Amino acid sequence: MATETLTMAKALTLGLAAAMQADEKVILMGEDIGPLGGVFRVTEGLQQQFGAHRVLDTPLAESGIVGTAIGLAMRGYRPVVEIQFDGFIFPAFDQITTQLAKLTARHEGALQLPVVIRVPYGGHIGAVEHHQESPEAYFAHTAGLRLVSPATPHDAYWMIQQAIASTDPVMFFEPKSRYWPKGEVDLGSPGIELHASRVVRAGTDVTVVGHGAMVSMLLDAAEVAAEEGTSIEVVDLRSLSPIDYVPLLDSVRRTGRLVVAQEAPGSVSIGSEIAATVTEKAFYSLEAPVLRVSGYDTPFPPAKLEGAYLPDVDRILHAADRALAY
Amino acid sequence: MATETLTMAKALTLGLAAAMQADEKVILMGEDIGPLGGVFRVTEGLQQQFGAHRVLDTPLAESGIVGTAIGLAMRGYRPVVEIQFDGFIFPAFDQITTQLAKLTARHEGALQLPVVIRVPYGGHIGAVEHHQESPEAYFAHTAGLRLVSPATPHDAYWMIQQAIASTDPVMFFEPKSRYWPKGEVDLGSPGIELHASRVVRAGTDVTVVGHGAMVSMLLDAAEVAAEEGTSIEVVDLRSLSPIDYVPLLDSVRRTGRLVVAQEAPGSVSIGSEIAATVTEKAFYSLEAPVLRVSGYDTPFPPAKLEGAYLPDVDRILHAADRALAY
Amino acid sequence: MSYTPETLQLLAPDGTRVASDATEAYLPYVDALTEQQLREFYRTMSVIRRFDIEAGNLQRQGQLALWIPSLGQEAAQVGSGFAARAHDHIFPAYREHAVGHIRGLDVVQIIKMLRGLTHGGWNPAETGNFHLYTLVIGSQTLHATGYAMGLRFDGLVGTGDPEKDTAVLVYFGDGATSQGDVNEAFVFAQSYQTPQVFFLQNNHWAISVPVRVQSRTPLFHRPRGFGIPSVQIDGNDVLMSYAATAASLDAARAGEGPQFIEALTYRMGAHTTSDDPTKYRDDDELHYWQERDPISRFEAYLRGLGESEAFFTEVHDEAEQFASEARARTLALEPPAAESMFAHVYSQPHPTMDAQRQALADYEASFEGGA
Amino acid sequence: MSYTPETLQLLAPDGTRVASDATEAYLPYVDALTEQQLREFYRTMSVIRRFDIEAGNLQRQGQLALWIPSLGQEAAQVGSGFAARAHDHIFPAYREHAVGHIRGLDVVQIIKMLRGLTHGGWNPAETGNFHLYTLVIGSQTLHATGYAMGLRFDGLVGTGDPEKDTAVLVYFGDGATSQGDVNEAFVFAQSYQTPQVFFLQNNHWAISVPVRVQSRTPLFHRPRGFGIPSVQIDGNDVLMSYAATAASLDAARAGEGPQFIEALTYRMGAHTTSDDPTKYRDDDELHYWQERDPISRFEAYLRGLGESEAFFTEVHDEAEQFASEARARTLALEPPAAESMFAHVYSQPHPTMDAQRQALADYEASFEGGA
Ligand SMILES: Cc1ncc(C[n+]2csc(CCOP(=O)(O)OP(=O)(O)O)c2C)c(N)n1
Ligand SMILES: Cc1ncc(C[n+]2csc(CCOP(=O)(O)OP(=O)(O)O)c2C)c(N)n1
Ligand SMILES: [Mg+2]
Ligand SMILES: [Mg+2]
Repeated sequence: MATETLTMAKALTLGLAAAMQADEKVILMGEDIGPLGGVFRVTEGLQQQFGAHRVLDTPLAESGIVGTAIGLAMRGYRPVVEIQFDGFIFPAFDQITTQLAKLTARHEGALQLPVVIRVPYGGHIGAVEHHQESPEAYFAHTAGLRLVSPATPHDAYWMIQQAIASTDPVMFFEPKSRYWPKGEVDLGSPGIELHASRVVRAGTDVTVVGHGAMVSMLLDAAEVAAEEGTSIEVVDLRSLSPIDYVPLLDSVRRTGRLVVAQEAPGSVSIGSEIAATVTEKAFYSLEAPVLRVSGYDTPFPPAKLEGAYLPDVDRILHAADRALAY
Repeated sequence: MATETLTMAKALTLGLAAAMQADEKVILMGEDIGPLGGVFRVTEGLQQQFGAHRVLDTPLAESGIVGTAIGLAMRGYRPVVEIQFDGFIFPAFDQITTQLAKLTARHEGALQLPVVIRVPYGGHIGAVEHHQESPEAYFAHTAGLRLVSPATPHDAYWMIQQAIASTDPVMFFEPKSRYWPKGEVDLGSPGIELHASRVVRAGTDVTVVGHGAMVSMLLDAAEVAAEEGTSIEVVDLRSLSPIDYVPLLDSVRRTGRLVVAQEAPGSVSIGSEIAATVTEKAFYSLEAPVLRVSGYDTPFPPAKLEGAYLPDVDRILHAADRALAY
Repeated sequence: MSYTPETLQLLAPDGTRVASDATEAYLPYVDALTEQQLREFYRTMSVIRRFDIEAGNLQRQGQLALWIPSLGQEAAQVGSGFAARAHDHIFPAYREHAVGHIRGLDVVQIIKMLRGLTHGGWNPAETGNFHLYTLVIGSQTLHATGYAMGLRFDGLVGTGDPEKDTAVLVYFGDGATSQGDVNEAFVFAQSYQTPQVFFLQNNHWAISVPVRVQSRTPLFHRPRGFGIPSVQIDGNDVLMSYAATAASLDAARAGEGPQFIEALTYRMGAHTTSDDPTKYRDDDELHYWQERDPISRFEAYLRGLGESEAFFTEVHDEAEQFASEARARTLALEPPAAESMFAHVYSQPHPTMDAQRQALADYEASFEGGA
Repeated sequence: MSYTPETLQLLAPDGTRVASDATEAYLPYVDALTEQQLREFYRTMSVIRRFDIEAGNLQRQGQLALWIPSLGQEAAQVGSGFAARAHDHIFPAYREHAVGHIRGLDVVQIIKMLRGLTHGGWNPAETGNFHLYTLVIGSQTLHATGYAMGLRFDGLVGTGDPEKDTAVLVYFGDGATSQGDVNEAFVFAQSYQTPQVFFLQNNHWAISVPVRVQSRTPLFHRPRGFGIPSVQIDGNDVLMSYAATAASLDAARAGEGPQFIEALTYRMGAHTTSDDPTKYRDDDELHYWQERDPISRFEAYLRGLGESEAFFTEVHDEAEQFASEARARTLALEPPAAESMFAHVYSQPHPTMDAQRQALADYEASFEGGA
């Protein structure tokens, strides 16, 4: 099948449509996902295509949306929930962590809960409070959930379909600043499984790892570093829970140095976990401590300060330099 | 003033009473905290003593309790909220993380939010689902909150008063398996500030750190290890956010080895953060990676399995041995 | 917050039938009940009460972590439980032992949960569509509503075919009405016009908190503000509980949207075995409700209908038998293997689970090696 | 979900006064209004509408991240805003620019927030007790209820002393009524009988979702089920909005417990400048509401009372002036210093904030050094 050049938003639309086509039990639920097509237009046209019973504009209540999605999954549906913005997922936190995440265990496997929760997340879009957060750590600490985040249109197209096919709940984090840049999508094959991480640029001096919107920034940083004579290997995490440590540890064993980059605050985060685990598993290979580049441990600041708050190419390079200085 | 021998539950009752006596703006809110005195009897007698307007049996709605506590704090009150059990805090998650934690920043300092949220937490009590969890990582990842957890009746008595005196929101984690053992309480002086950690047993071979109910277990482990010829230094974290790293780094620089113990699942947890930070700050001192002993990354299992799920003396010693084997 | 002029009732506390204009519409449901069914009502209430007492004893003897008594609420549960059809789905809170029993749930499953062996662990497909208990107050109301949305999307509402039309029956308590989730369930249910009956057991207490703290207004007024029709019934009257639930389920299945029943009843025992009700409530209230006991009331009614002494003796013996079997089976229960905690966190293979299962096994093996 | 026979109204869309039995009780409030006050209503509505348009332009010109128009909702806001006493407390959602203006909030504070310079950042003690905007739908209703609980605990209710008795006025939208938090606010408000008025601006849309998705039943029925009295008013009638709010606040301050007003109005513009309403609603509806415009209706009323052309010209000029000043001050706004993000996360010193502030400073200094 052909390769197409698509934005991530469009790739997601097509991925959702493909999943809905393949299985009539797949339904979409959320706020403003019907005629409006979602505030990011990811569900654009899908209500027209599949009808109002498969693309539901729900009442404005996140706990209600996730709670009823659980009930629908019990009934055999595969609900795909859209949370409008990262910062609005918290009213649903109890239903996600205490019900959705635990119900399969509570049923001792007699019940599967194939619910996908799509969360547009992250900064770089200059938006007001609650619209630029990166809440993935909360869910990565929660057993029973799977977490993934695509960095490219290709991955977005395939990973959303793989997530919907999963018989476990999947939190699907969409890096909203990457909705619009275009990329090649191979419509024929995903090429990689949902929970695998991937080396997206080979290098020898230092490894940097990140997910979502961070990946393109890491690649930019690697480019700049290369001009300055430093060879950075870039790993796209892709899956945040479980984390596929194989390529990462491989890489660290070669470079001896690791920088983890994320938009979320650093404390008690995925970055902390990667640092702790990689140090444990590759202790004798590390020439430097695993360094983290992240949002500060503050609320996401007003938009005009996001440039200072969020990791950028310079901060990534600065951390790589620090790692190399050990 | 005298020293008394008290249970932690009773020390908390007295600490709450002292705070209420000292400041009439201190009020208690929660489910069943009035005539019943709370399911753990921590507020026993306080409604009789201070009246129904200062000890409120609220409607059964955690978001409502925290949300109205915020409003009361805006009005100049100092609400102390009791969440009945760890697993029931999640309906209030949005109000805690998105409102309580952020409102001072949102007001650019014009508003202080002296709200304390008491959370009986942790296992070892053989109770049913949702009654044995350790959710502190979720809050430690959230900027704007302070988190503390006493390990002894003395600390409980003083830390609850210090928490209430704080002009920032404090999550106060009470290790429920430690409610009943008695300990000495110096009613004259706290001896240490709210956010300080403390070496509670000196040692030279390996450092172990934990909080809440874990501390007495770490001390037990150190005792056993001593008999076997290994000298363990034990650090009581006391404050989970911010973490006071000074005594810990000091200790690790001497022992070269660190084990972090906690009841919570290990992934993306306080243990991960300590491992990452200590490794970064004491890289050249570490003879072994920081090892974690924790609950597994599963939901808290049925009570009959808690013995296998929760860290115990043997698992702590096993980790210490592993650290020493590097 | 007790009986009001609006409280629907068919059996007075002394076991005599009462009639009113308001209950007229419900008579066909009651009239259609066979003697056998009436006996079944009595039998189930009696068996479950006896079992309930036994389970409380087991807890006191250290065999259970906790027991949650349903004492006093048997009529509300048995009437409503029998009103559901086999293919209806039932979402309980955590006190609906009688309903579970009616649906075919082995009560030892409840024992296992409260002994600390499982978190529920039964398969609703094998227990008459009786779903798991939910301990987090109110959460199940949204699951029920979602399930009912699914029934509607599946076209199983208002077809007129009794084999097809299906409804959901969801239980919750007076304390639960304060939770956001329960009110959101009302919102979704009315918005999607779900085939669903909300069954509120107002047992007057949420642990130590009296219902007036949750609401100064009769709780059956609440759903009306959401556009959900409601009735308040005498929940200690098994006939009324049956008839109101049957009628509401019929309406729901017929496509008339969600329905709501507030059953006034009373938690005659402690909240759980961990609770001490003497701390917060007085004997007068208990006596008031003891005089309105659901079982003795129904016994009087059956006796009035001419039921034989032999029947009551038989039920008594059956109840004893049931309880002692439950006890014996409880004592024979084995703890689960430690590695079972990794088994169903995910439905598909998961590297963290594999690694931690292995770590636990290695750790345990290290002792055997060392010994 | 438009006007019903129960909708209270004092001014018809053509600006003539209407009377009914139901509105009789409100007449004293309106009769007591001076000419000066009526002019102030008009002036405020006009100034805020003009400002609103200017802010939308500023957004389109890249000066703001977002604008949230209040176009069409001026009567609901201005009537209710003027009804509050100086010492009452107001908890807005995020669209109540007119109310803020009335209370003395500098509208450039709103601009700063939507330009991305602050998350609000004003001090309610300096803005007439007009609290911060809350962007998370419904959260503020619980804060308002807690605040009102505090007023009651402080003994500032039902004393009969107008200097003392205080109430809370809280705004929220039709979409917000579905949130658990809003319904929990009703629970707490009725349980504690708070001195509080819930003011629902039903502008018929929650972004693209019509109000019928949230509720098939008129929303002012909802609070009644919780035991909270309510009225539905024509929210585009500034006199009715004023009178209903004043009467409800009086009742709340007098100790009659929480009150509820549903103001039927219409969001005539986009949800925000990010929104495109043509995707989901048609012109007919807009035209229907344009004919019920709050400002032209009130202008007609004032003209009917004999107001001079000079007054309208003066207001027009003042509105232009107001808007152009707001523009000029917007363009002069400076971004905050980066380290300000660490300043108020905690109210007391915090080692993490100190360390990260220092790290940022060192990092920035490293460039200067390197350059
Ligand atoms: C979210 C949540 N908060 C608190 C609790 C603790 N708790 C267990 S039962 C209960 C009272 C429930 O009262 P009600 O809904 O009336 O049901 P009942 O127990 O009377 O049947 C409480 C507060 C809980 N299980 N879940
Ligand atoms: C908890 C939450 N979910 C979603 C959103 C996104 N959102 C912003 S405004 C809005 C619609 C609100 O509608 P309504 O309450 O009627 O107020 P209106 O905007 O019409 O004034 C939505 C869904 C949000 N701000 N908060
Ligand atoms: Mg109850
Ligand atoms: Mg609206």
